[in-house]
Amino acid sequence: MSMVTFREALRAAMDEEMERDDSVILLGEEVGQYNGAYKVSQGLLEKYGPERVRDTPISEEGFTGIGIGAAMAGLRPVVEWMTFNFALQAMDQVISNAAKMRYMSGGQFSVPIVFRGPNGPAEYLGAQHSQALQSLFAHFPGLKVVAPSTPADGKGLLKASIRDDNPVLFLESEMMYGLKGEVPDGEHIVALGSADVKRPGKDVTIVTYSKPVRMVLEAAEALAAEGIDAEVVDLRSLRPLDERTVYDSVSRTNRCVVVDESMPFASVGSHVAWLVSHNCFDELDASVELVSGEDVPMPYNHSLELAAQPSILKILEAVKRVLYA
Amino acid sequence: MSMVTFREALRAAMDEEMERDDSVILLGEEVGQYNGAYKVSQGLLEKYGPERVRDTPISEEGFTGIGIGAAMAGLRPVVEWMTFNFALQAMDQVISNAAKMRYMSGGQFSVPIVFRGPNGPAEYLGAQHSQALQSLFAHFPGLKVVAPSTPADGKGLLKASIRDDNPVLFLESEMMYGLKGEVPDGEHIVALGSADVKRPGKDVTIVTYSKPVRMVLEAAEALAAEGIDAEVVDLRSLRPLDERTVYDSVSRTNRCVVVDESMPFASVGSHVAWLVSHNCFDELDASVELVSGEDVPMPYNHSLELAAQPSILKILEAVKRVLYA
Amino acid sequence: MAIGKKERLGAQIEAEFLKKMLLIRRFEEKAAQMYGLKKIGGFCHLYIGQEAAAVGALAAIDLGRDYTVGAYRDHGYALACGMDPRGLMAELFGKATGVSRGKGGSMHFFDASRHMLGGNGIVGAQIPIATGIALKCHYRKDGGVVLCWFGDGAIHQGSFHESLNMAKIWKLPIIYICENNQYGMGTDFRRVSSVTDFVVMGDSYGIRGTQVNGMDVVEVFHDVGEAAERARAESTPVFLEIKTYRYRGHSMSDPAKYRTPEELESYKKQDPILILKSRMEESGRLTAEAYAALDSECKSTCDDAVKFAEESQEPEPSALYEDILA
Amino acid sequence: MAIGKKERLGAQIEAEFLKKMLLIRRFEEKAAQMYGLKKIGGFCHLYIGQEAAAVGALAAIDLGRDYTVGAYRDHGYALACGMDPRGLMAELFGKATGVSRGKGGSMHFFDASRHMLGGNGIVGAQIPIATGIALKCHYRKDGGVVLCWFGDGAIHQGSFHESLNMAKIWKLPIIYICENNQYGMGTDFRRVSSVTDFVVMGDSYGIRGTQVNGMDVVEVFHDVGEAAERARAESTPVFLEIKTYRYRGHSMSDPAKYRTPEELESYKKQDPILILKSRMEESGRLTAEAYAALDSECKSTCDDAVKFAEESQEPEPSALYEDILA
Ligand SMILES: Cc1ncc(C[n+]2csc(CCOP(=O)(O)OP(=O)(O)O)c2C)c(N)n1
Ligand SMILES: Cc1ncc(C[n+]2csc(CCOP(=O)(O)OP(=O)(O)O)c2C)c(N)n1
Ligand SMILES: [Mg+2]
Ligand SMILES: [Mg+2]
Repeated sequence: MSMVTFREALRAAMDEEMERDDSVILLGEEVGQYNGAYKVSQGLLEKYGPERVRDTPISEEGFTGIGIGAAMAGLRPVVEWMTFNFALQAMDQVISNAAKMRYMSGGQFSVPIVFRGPNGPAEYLGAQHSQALQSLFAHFPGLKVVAPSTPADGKGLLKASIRDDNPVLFLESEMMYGLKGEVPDGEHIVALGSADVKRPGKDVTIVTYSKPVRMVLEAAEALAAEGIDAEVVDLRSLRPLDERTVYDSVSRTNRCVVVDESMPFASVGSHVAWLVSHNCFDELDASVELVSGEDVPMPYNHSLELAAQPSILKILEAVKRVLYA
Repeated sequence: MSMVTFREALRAAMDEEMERDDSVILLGEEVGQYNGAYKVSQGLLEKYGPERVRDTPISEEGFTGIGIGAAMAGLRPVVEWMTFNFALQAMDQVISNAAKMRYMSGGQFSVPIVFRGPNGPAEYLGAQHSQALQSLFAHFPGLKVVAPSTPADGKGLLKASIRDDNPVLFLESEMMYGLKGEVPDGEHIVALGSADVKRPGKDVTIVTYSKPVRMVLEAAEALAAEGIDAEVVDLRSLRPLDERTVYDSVSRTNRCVVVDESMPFASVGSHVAWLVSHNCFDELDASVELVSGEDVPMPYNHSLELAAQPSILKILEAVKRVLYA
Repeated sequence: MAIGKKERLGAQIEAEFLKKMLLIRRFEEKAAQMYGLKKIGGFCHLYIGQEAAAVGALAAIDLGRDYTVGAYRDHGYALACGMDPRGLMAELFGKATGVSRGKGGSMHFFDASRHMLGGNGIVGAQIPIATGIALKCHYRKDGGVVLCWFGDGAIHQGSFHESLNMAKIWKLPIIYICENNQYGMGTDFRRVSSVTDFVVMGDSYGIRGTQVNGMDVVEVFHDVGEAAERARAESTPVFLEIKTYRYRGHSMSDPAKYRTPEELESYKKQDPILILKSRMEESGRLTAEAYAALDSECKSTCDDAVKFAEESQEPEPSALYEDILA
Repeated sequence: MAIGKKERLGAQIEAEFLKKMLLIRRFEEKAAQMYGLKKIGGFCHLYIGQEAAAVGALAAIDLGRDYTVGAYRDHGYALACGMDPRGLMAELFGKATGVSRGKGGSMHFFDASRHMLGGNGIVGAQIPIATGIALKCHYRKDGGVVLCWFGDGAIHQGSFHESLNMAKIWKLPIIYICENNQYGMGTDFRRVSSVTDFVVMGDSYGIRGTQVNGMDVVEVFHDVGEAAERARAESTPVFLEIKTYRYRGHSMSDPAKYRTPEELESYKKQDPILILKSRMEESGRLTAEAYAALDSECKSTCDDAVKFAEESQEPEPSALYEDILA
């Protein structure tokens, strides 16, 4: 075990996979000479050279599609989107091509590619730069969508994503890059599609993923101080979704709160809340609660920006609602 | 009242609004000389000329953004996307600009624009041309999303959309253009945000919208023959969503099935199912059922294509599940 | 095309060109007929009139190491690549024996083994894909070049601009072919383009462009061959505009009222099959009997393909959930 | 620029240019200082070094009927348009008195009354928007022209290509200005562009292009003025590349290690404020005292703006749900 930052864990994952397999290349804006807008790819250009670590022009639709073509032809590109916000310009390539190529070709082609970068709100960025866009991608079969919450999961899931033969959307967070955590030494892989109970508990299940996991764990401690024992399930992967782990937990606690930083309407959060409502209907002692981002574009002002996001207070209130406390 | 096709009703809405207000213009591929890929705009070029009915190159991102700019500057463009599938190339303009401009500018600009065209599966079109993409747009505050099911609603909602000062996504369906229905003569406006009970009933609420409404009404007749009296709520508008009408109905029937042709994950369908599960928790005698499109890309083969969509049989089964029948 | 090249062409390859063009023509006619009988549904974009482009170009590269990627009007490319008409017709019929297991349809022909990577229904979306394949060739230094096909309608898509720039700065071996059949659906290309000579559009990327006579299969063969040599040797993108014409409507549902019968007739006089046939006949390399035999061979190949498609099974219901993930 | 024009410029407008450039410079320095004090957060892209572009260009049009639309490096445009430094600084502070009610921040300055339509954080996304505004001007025949600003990084976006083509075929009165400050974040524009002279990129659309010296405000004024006249009179798009340079990093968090100190120093010798100041001093139209007075006036305007921003209220919590729908 060593203590490393999220950023270092992701870098190690790419480094190890590039070392292991020369079909892995990295593509994106500022990933090379600049060492990455958020320094995730620091040192990789120096180590692997410009053929494998390729700086692109600002042409999201183009280089996203180029990655997909290269993947169809046998490479394993990792495409860094400087942030997921900019991927809106590349949606068509991901949805019309990457997600459907295998199906449309009757199984002839696989598209082993990873799209990664920061997603979701950071600080003071305004409406265009703060979006949590996972729901748009998770809507589509043919894609995998992964969202780690710790450096260890980040490393293990990124390595698994790079080895996966399908297009994987890998969601990071600007606010998490500097956070430290223990990462197992040596080869460390976390299978896609496995949720993780980050905190066992018996009174209520809190289902979440990505950046909010940390906040939920803090909320769980606060609840513990009040004698409420919350189980925290970190989905880690949204597609495929490990429904089993969630339902097992809810069938023990009989109460569920979903915490998701994306906006509520037609979201991963409301979908998971619906799945639990439906599939645990007979086990639930209270309606499932959803703590989501507010249904607003993100404002620049910091107080408003915080008010637009899940908070410990909102989580505590939701838990108390499901406990009728 | 006159019997007209959906296509004619939409055309009349545009015609009347163009007649009434010279800031209304129509923009899109083949809308002019070709009279529209699906002939919705037939005759409008002849009547209003090429400055108001403008054929564009195949440049979805570009002409979508051009419409938004024109709207910010005071026009009221109607942008026809030949199908919503192609709007994936224009997502960034809709999400980053149209949806957020008012908010980012502190209320200085409004974006009175309508994006319309066929959405959802038709026949034998394959994965790239059959998508029901409403969930992607409905996710975003700042947009309105409208989905009529009858010629009368089509006309009334399109007129309201054109007059609305916000960006409106207006979902049509290739399979509906030729269907006929009664449309009130003279000025006919349907306010955005109002659901409509298309069939009153007391045993179960079926919530749906757009093309599936027809199928749901047929299913309701089949149920009636079995002595089951279904209430059919047509949402008509997904954003804003008329939750009141839905909850009122469910509080009377105590059972609810949601029917939505989009794929299930993070969808309008699962969101509505979640809202009902949550907000009618104490009134529900059974878990809400969701009949959605299957979680697959759309296949070309027609039997598979039909199997991928909601069907009367699937609806009947779902209704019987909520009735424990 | 340099003078004299036509003459140097072997008689055998000429005959092959003729046969492939005829096969495409007859296949498309059969597809149209089957569409009329509702054996085929949805969008079905025929290649009739454009046969010389696919046949000449694909004969000029080596699909062992090279690649081809195109749009939805893909029957011609598929046949020119040597894909089996049976699997193609079965795909149009949506049968399990179709090249894409009946899940793709007309717009989504693929053949991994022949390096035929689409078949793409979104205008312009194949241009970055093709560029990415060229990136793989460049990275692997495998000597491969990529043919990237798109129409006069697709050239106004942002993906064209973005791809050509990256191909140039990265020195990717790719031939961008704008197959200008003069219409994008009902739109005359001159109505939506700032320039009528697309070749100038390569200048923005320092990419040399050439116009190619798409009605003469031999010229296409030579010009694409030269382009491929250059792309391969210099590892560089090349841009070609192949001037051609489609006889039918955009898809089966288009009556093509936006053009005059005279225009259509004038192109039929330069029909690519007619041109080659006449040239071969005039120089004594083709007899009327030989042509008739060739034609009836192509027709029976297509009849056989229809029979195969008819007799093939529908996909199993379980196929709905297959081929989504690897 | 035609010879003699500089001379014909009135002394008054020259002084105004100087003042506006100085105001931008001081405003940006103040913004940087406030960023350091954490009064401002997030992305903050300073315009220092580029002042001549915004000031010269915006003086050449009439914002009563004309429009300007730019990207996220928008402080300079806003000030050049005559927006109040108080409202701008308050916006940077996220206060309710900010021009966008504290909801936009540095990247989202707007002023509907001054026809300043952004402020856009997505590279290239403002190009279609600006083109749409020009469509409105053309449709309404209101004599308006649009300045559409974007960087050397944005020119590789598909939106550039799509917009210029439509502007040309529809004869829209718009001036596309590529403000080439030589870097897109850490990327030297020569590393990601197939051509180094962007002006050739207009050829793809039959749009005439000109390179403009962005370090001389008077040249910018004249060249944009001529372009605007042409765009207005002929109802046509025009394409300008304004060559300029940014002194600071891309945003506040960028140490700008990708360039040499020598390069930066060489540009500081052609500083746009310095150039104009020297010219005015040499010809006796500016004294050292007058300059000092001007400068201290700008500084106190910025101090006042900071004071205003400091003392302004935060938005009410309810503002979160306002301004979403009209
Ligand atoms: C992005 C996108 N927009 C619109 C369409 C609808 N559409 C299909 S083909 C076509 C015309 C394309 O013309 P061209 O590129 O010239 O190819 P051709 O049909 O002539 O072979 C259009 C508009 C589409 N498939 N994709
Ligand atoms: C679509 C998109 N991709 C990436 C970014 C991140 N980004 C912000 S500014 C920038 C560089 C733009 O450079 P340029 O156009 O030259 O403008 P300058 O900053 O020099 O004014 C990048 C890559 C973005 N905002 N939008
Ligand atoms: Mg064409
Ligand atoms: Mg720049």
